[in-house]
Amino acid sequence: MRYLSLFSLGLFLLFAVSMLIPALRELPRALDAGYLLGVPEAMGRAGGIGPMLFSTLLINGLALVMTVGLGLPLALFLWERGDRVARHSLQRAVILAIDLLAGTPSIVFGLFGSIFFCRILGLGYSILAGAATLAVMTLPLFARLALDAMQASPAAYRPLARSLGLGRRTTALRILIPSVWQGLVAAVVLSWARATSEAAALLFTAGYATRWPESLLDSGRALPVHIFDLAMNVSGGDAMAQRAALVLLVLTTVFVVVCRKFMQGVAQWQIT
Amino acid sequence: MADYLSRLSVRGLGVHYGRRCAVRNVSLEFSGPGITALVGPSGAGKSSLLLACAGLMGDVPGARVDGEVDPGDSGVGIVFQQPLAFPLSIAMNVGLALRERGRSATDVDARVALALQQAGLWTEVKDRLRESATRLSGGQLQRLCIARSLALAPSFLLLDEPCSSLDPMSAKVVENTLRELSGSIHIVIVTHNLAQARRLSNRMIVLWDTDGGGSQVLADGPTETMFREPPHELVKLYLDGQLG
Amino acid sequence: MLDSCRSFYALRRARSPMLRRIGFFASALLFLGAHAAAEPKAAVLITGSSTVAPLMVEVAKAFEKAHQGARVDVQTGGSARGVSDCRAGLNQIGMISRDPKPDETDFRAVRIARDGLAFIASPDAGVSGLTHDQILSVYRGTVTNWRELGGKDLRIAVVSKAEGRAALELFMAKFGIKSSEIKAQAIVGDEEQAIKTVTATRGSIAYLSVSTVAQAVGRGAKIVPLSYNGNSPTIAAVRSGVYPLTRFLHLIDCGKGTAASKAFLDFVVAEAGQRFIEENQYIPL
Amino acid sequence: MSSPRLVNASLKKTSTSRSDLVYSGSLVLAAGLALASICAIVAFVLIEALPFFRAASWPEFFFSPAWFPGESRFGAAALLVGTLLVVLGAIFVAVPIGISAALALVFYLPQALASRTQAVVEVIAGVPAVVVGLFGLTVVVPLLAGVVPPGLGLPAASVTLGMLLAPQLIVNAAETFRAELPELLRVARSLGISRETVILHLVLPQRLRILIGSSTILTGRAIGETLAVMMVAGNVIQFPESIGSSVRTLNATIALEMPYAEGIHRSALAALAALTFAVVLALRAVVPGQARR
Repeated sequence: MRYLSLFSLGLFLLFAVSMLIPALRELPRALDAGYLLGVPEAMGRAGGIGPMLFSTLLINGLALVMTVGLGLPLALFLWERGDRVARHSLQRAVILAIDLLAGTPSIVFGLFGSIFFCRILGLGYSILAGAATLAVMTLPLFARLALDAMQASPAAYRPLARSLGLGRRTTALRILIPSVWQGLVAAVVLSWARATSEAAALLFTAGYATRWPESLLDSGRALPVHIFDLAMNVSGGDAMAQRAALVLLVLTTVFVVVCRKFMQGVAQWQIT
Repeated sequence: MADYLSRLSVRGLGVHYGRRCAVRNVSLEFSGPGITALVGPSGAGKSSLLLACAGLMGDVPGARVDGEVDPGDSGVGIVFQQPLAFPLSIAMNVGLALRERGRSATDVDARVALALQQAGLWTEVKDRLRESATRLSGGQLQRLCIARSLALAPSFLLLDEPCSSLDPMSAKVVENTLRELSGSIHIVIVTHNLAQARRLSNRMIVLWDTDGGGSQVLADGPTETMFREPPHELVKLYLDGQLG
Repeated sequence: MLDSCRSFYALRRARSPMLRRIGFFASALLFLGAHAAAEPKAAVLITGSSTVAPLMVEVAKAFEKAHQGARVDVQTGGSARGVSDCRAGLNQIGMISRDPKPDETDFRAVRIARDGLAFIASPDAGVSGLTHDQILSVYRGTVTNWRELGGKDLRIAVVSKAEGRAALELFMAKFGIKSSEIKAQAIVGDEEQAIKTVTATRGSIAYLSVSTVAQAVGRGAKIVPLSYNGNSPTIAAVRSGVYPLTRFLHLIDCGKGTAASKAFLDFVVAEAGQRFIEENQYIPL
Repeated sequence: MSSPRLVNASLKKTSTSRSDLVYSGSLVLAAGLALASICAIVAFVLIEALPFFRAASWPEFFFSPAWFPGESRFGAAALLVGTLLVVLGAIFVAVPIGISAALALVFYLPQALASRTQAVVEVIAGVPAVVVGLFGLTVVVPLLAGVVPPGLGLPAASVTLGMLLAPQLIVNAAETFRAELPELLRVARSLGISRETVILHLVLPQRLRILIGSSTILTGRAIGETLAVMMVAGNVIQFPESIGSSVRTLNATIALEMPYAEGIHRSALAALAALTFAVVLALRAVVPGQARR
């Protein structure tokens, strides 16, 4: 058991690291200010990825706020009904819809976004439309992971809180969330990872523009879209695609570390 | 604590889990300071009766309650068998309910200190109130749960086998705490430890499911007379430790 | 908006610090969004084929430099989208990487660059050129081993393109074959995927655009460009018209364009634009 | 510490306070908005697919393997089989490796190393699908080409997709195993139970139920993932004869053809997306314990 599990962890890490070798090889050239802030030239084969990095931060930051802003209440809403989830038809419908969405190809989200957010809501090719589309795409994943985390918290909290006459708000915010903050951190991080690695959904919503976006209604090419374009449409773009992918990974790593520290601090602060 | 004679009356209480009837047509009165021991064979619905008295049956899936539990306007606190701390600090564990009711910080701190004193935990934790409560020992945790209920100044405190998961030393401390509290509030304690019941309680109620149709009150009276002249054959055997 | 105010109000009143911080951050962003709504929209919007898009981004940049204040946004979505957006007036200019179909007469198709259909094979096949009929028999699955074409004894892995792609349509037109008749071992979408699939698969053959092949060979990719009936697929051959399998990349104008979009069309076709196309390794007119 | 005279009535449990009402109000609103956005997408797919469903012949759609939109022949059977095979293959790769890696993370690695490794795994979850696809095409396919010619096909797709799903499964499983673990280990040590028994008899049976429940989101992701699969699966429209032959999934078809689809072809692709929903529903029905969680 011990050797089998350690072996599979090792196998996975070996696969993952060898997958990243081409990107890691670009490390010296990637962490250079000219590249990180510069504007791309020759179809991305030269120059920097400044605008893409900025667009990615804007799109994913906004998307995460919307995902957590809507996903956490949705998970709490499902958790409130607790053990009656199985019977309560509305909750079962919600969980069903969540699973359906998880199975939908991201290109369908891109099309939905381009019609609903870009055309009907009139946002056009814009950062906001891209962020909204990403939010709708990662919402099911986040809500589901948050709900799983909440259901892993001790079941006895609920009658205990009721016996002390605690309201639903206090029970949820001051007891439930602090007791499962690790699961919630994992949910936030996985949702961020899913969103930041998404290209197809943004291609039709946030768009392809490589200039610095001046406002949330400007089109901005996100990093994954840039990576996809370099790898798929630009001949000789592989090396630059891997370099951009490395920057994206560094971005995700920074986010993971910050998220853990932030949540640890909050949890510590929360219990006093 | 309670400055006038509060009364918790139970009239014709029935608790049903689906088709099975746990408690059938129980009527009881609890009033004034003192300790009542609720005993009977395991599975006789003692915990269901306790939960019903605390008004928590709504939470239990598939449970149906009829009859009436009237606590008047006095508070009923309950301490569950498995001691469980909120993932909060010691002070916050005890004071959360009060803070939610919008009491001022100083008022809450005073009440928390008072509750911890009454639960006999104050001396051990008074300089680490900000620490997480999950690091307390078994006995301390149980007394924290008691303090948590006491913070709401209930007139009745129901405890479901409070010492079952404690070492003898901690059990003794909890028993002394309960004995002191019984001077001001009414305590109902569910227990299998007959020696403990004899030591602590001044009144004993024996709950028994004689005909399989749900438990009823087999005997109810002062503890000493219950031990010296058991009013019922089953009670005599039970108290001698042969049954249940 | 009502909901975000209500939830913001609830969050702000929520005494728990974490949610209050998220509420504050959300409202700041919404405020930023509203303030930014006043920005002017792009003057010229170009949408369409993802093969042409990278080139158009560079040409657009050159155009913006040449015409201060002009603003050109390039979006992808495929040739079909270029046409549908154009007809619906959602863009000023559409991009298609194919010749217009006979029934497509409701828009003006402007040729901006040439391209051709090139065949490539993996080096271990041992073949440097094929005839029209040989290619046809390979793609029909009647010939399955390179040995029958004078190459090594190796099973042929036929790589074809997905439905709707310009290269497939050109291939079907020039070889008079229906897509259901093609017996392929692998189907790819974009150009670079074709290159990578051939380098990764032993004994494979594929067709794609001449400029992609020229650039890939220039970079030293492990592929062998096959001559078609003796004509080798080079940029010079296509430009001079010697290479038979050619097509044009087009920008289409549905008459809903602005003055700026007309200027852009002229810029692309003019000397400066063509030089730019050549610099980015596409084949000028 | 003078003991104040406590009047009982003032501390009686108040009914749901105002802040509770605001809280549950905003809860219902946010949940409603989230639900509306989720249903909007499901509705979008069905509306787009409607023209095709009205015009197409159902038997051809479900049973004929010939998908040639150019000749308006829309048989999705081979695509359906392709999706099912790739998803099952990916799960066959991801679940064993994922679960046992999570066990290693929670039980066999020292705490400090475990949390750092889990952070690495969480970062790997963020690797763009293009990079995984490129790796699949440039390394996995040539490796498998020797074993299962021609390399591109079901095995390559299963391995690549499996490795794309593994990070999320590992983190999810590790979090689920870690819940209420300290007490479990304390009890086990006090009874002298070995770590293996704790895993096999205490942790896995109970936690597996939760994992199965959330596994549908994993299978959903497996079905939803398009790009990486499209690059290594070969995408030939056929009922696969051998284990190594090329397959095409529903989503690869959508991704490959959507940019170039017009009119009825585009609506047919939306019908494929609707078919993906059906596959998700079917897998959900197969997975036990989902409804009763």
